[in-house]
Amino acid sequence: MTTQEIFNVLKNKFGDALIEEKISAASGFAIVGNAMQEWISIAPDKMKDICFFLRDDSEMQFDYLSCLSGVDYNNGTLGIVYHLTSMVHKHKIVLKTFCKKENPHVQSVSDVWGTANWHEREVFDLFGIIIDGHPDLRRILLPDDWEGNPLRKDYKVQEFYHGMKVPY
Amino acid sequence: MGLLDQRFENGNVFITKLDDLLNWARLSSLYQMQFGLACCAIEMMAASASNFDIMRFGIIPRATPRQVDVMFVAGTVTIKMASRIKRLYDQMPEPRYIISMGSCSNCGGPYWEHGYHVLKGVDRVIPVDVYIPGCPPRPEALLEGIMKLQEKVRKESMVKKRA
Amino acid sequence: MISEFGKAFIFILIGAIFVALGLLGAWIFRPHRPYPEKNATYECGEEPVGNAWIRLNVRFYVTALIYLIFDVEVAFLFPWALIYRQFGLLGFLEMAVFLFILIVGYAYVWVKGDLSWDKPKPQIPAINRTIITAGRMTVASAILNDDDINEGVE
Amino acid sequence: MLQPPTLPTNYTVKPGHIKTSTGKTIRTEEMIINMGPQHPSTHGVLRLEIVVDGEIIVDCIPHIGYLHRCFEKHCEQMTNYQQVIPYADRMDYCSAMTNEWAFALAAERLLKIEVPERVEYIRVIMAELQRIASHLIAVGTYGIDSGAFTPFLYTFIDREKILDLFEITCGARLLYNYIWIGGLSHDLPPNFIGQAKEFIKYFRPRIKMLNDLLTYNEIFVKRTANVGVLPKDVAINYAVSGPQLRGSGVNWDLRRDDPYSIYHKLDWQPQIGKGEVGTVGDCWDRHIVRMREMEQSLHIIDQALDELPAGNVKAAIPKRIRPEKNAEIYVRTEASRGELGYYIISDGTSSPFRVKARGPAFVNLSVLPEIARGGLIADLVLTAGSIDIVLGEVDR
Repeated sequence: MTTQEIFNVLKNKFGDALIEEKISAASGFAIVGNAMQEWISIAPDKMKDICFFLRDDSEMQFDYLSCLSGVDYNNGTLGIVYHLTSMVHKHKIVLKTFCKKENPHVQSVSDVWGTANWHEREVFDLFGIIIDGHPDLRRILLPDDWEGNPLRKDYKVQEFYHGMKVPY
Repeated sequence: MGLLDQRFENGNVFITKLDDLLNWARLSSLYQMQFGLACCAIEMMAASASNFDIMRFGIIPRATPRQVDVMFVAGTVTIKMASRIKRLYDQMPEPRYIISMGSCSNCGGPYWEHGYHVLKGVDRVIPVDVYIPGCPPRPEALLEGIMKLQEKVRKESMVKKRA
Repeated sequence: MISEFGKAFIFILIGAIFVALGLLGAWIFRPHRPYPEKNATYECGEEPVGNAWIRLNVRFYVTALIYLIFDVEVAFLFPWALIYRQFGLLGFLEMAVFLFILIVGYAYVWVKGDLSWDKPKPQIPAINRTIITAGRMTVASAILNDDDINEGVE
Repeated sequence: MLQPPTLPTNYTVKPGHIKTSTGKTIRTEEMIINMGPQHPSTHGVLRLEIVVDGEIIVDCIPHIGYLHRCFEKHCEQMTNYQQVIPYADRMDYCSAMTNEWAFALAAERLLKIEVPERVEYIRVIMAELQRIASHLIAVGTYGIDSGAFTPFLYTFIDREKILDLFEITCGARLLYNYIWIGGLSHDLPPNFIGQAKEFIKYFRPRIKMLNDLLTYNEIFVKRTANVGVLPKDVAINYAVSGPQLRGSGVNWDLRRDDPYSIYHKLDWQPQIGKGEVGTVGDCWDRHIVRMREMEQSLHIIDQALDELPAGNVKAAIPKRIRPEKNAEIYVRTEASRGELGYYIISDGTSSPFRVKARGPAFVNLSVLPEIARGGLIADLVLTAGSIDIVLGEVDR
């Protein structure tokens, strides 16, 4: 199934409230993006139900969350990109959610796919996006008392950490 | 209590002969801590395999720091790891030596500029005896580093204050 | 003339001296500079977490006791085994009775299950496929049947 | 001096109980032990905080990040896409060639570059040689984990022969910077094909000997059968990939299911675990999948060497890399440990806007707590070893 068909199924299943929500991301909602990769934009607090549906519906069966990556769009919005694959039907899809940099909140999908647990912890660790409903939201890569989220564009390295000089 | 350790101001015949014996014993059986960090650890494993075989220098990997003389810091020392390396260094018994293998542990290596989480050189945390350049250094370079350390151990003495 | 025991004593003496020399030599030459970080307990480079002074499972203690009993039993067997020929049948029966009593003890312990170390019971993980109420979503029907995925497997 | 045990946040202690003969139950406490950053069997600086009741593992919490070298931050600071490749090398330092190829492939698809046929063939040869070398490290250290030291020496002798092949082509033993965006840095030296053929002839019987030495060894089988069983649907839910996924019986190999390069032209078969010794998806299955994959790789190299076309390897290397604005792509390849994917977003300049590296070892490791519960500590050592993690890729 191509992205367009999946989008139609999602639209009439979840109604417009879920997807129509205009988020001031780079390019509005629904199927946009260049020919290389089409993606569906989804509201950050509706992720879980949609993902449960995507995983358990018989035509779609997106049971393989291949990659979950955080992105800082450098214009005040943060985003999470989900690359999903179905092993049974062998089709792929890309989902995106956007949230403001002031209160970055996204709903967790770690109940849908087990792998999202660590990916979301990494997004929280390196981007500072708070994942609601995550069972164990801690920093995964950096030490727990590290200041700041390194992969944000406006990140300044701290001068000292436990008496060790960080920059060169 | 080390009865004779650092007790003498100036050497004499008996002490120098004793020094030679002790140093020879120490340098020909440097036990290595079984501990690798990153890519240099793979080269260290290749060095301890049969092609390069550092065991002929008497270097046997030991798991705990209590039975270890030399620690190969092989790989990138991140800041989260630095306190652990300091603790491992502290838990090693005296005459202990550190070989910093690879440019990551020498000075931060390729991660010196943008590596916010990389410690720029292990010598910021523990004193290093021998630096081995390379990324990763070839096993032959590791062998040469070991020989350089052995020369250093050969010249040690119970007489003068340990620097 | 040194008696048999004299020879054995000299043998023990040399052993003790040899060990003492080794330890003394090491004690004299090794540097000794303790400080708190060095004496901290080693836990793979981490801050030692938790303490080992806890109430362990009792089977470690029971197994140690059983080992002790049978070790002492073997200790009795050694001298007997060297010269049991002189005792003839009576000595043999005597030791058989001694062994039998201990075998009964061993059987008792075995039956009671004190020797059985606890076997690993690995818990095979499984995902909880949530069946979502039919009203909002189709019931989870994504059962991974084998032929879908493994087509083309010879 | 020892402070009270700091329990991990989401863990509730489940006290173990022993029923004595008189019917009284004695409550035993769990002990928290650190299989910490410096441990002979954690294949690098991984810390496993295990909660143990006697010898049975009640829970296992991995702590990673001890080798986090800020790969993604480096990609954004590099002035050119080509400069990212040496950093991609150092991510999974056991199989550097497949890392370079994954990033180069992603950048080529972003820039819509067509690579000459000869480069495709050489890349397949190099990646498959690297897969064998990486599996040899995995098998060798797995032998040490299960107590047998000699397989480590045998595998590293064979691996040195592969490293010689790499050395005569790109000058380096471990991290090559050989596959550039659009082509290769050097062409094959004249004696490469002969030496590679010689290696194939030498190595085929060695795999059989290694199998007899380790895989079908009675003790090894008893130690690994039915240990760390990963069922199929849990493996898919945790997005596990590579030999670990195929070991659980899922027939999924990106070289065939998400085809790239010339794998469709070559005849080979992905290997999956069938539970010959224990249940499907146990440690032994993951091990035997790696051993059989080495034979398949030899078969692939053999065909690729025969059909190697002529051509200039540097023909398609772009002078100036400037992808279009807001172009983004996610490309995934089958590295030695599993699905290695790069998600690149470009902002029109010559330095990438955002690169996300999806490392297989990071995802494969996240399933360890699930399959370690209930086993012994010795089984945990083998389960962690069979996942074959490389900490450079776990922590990126």
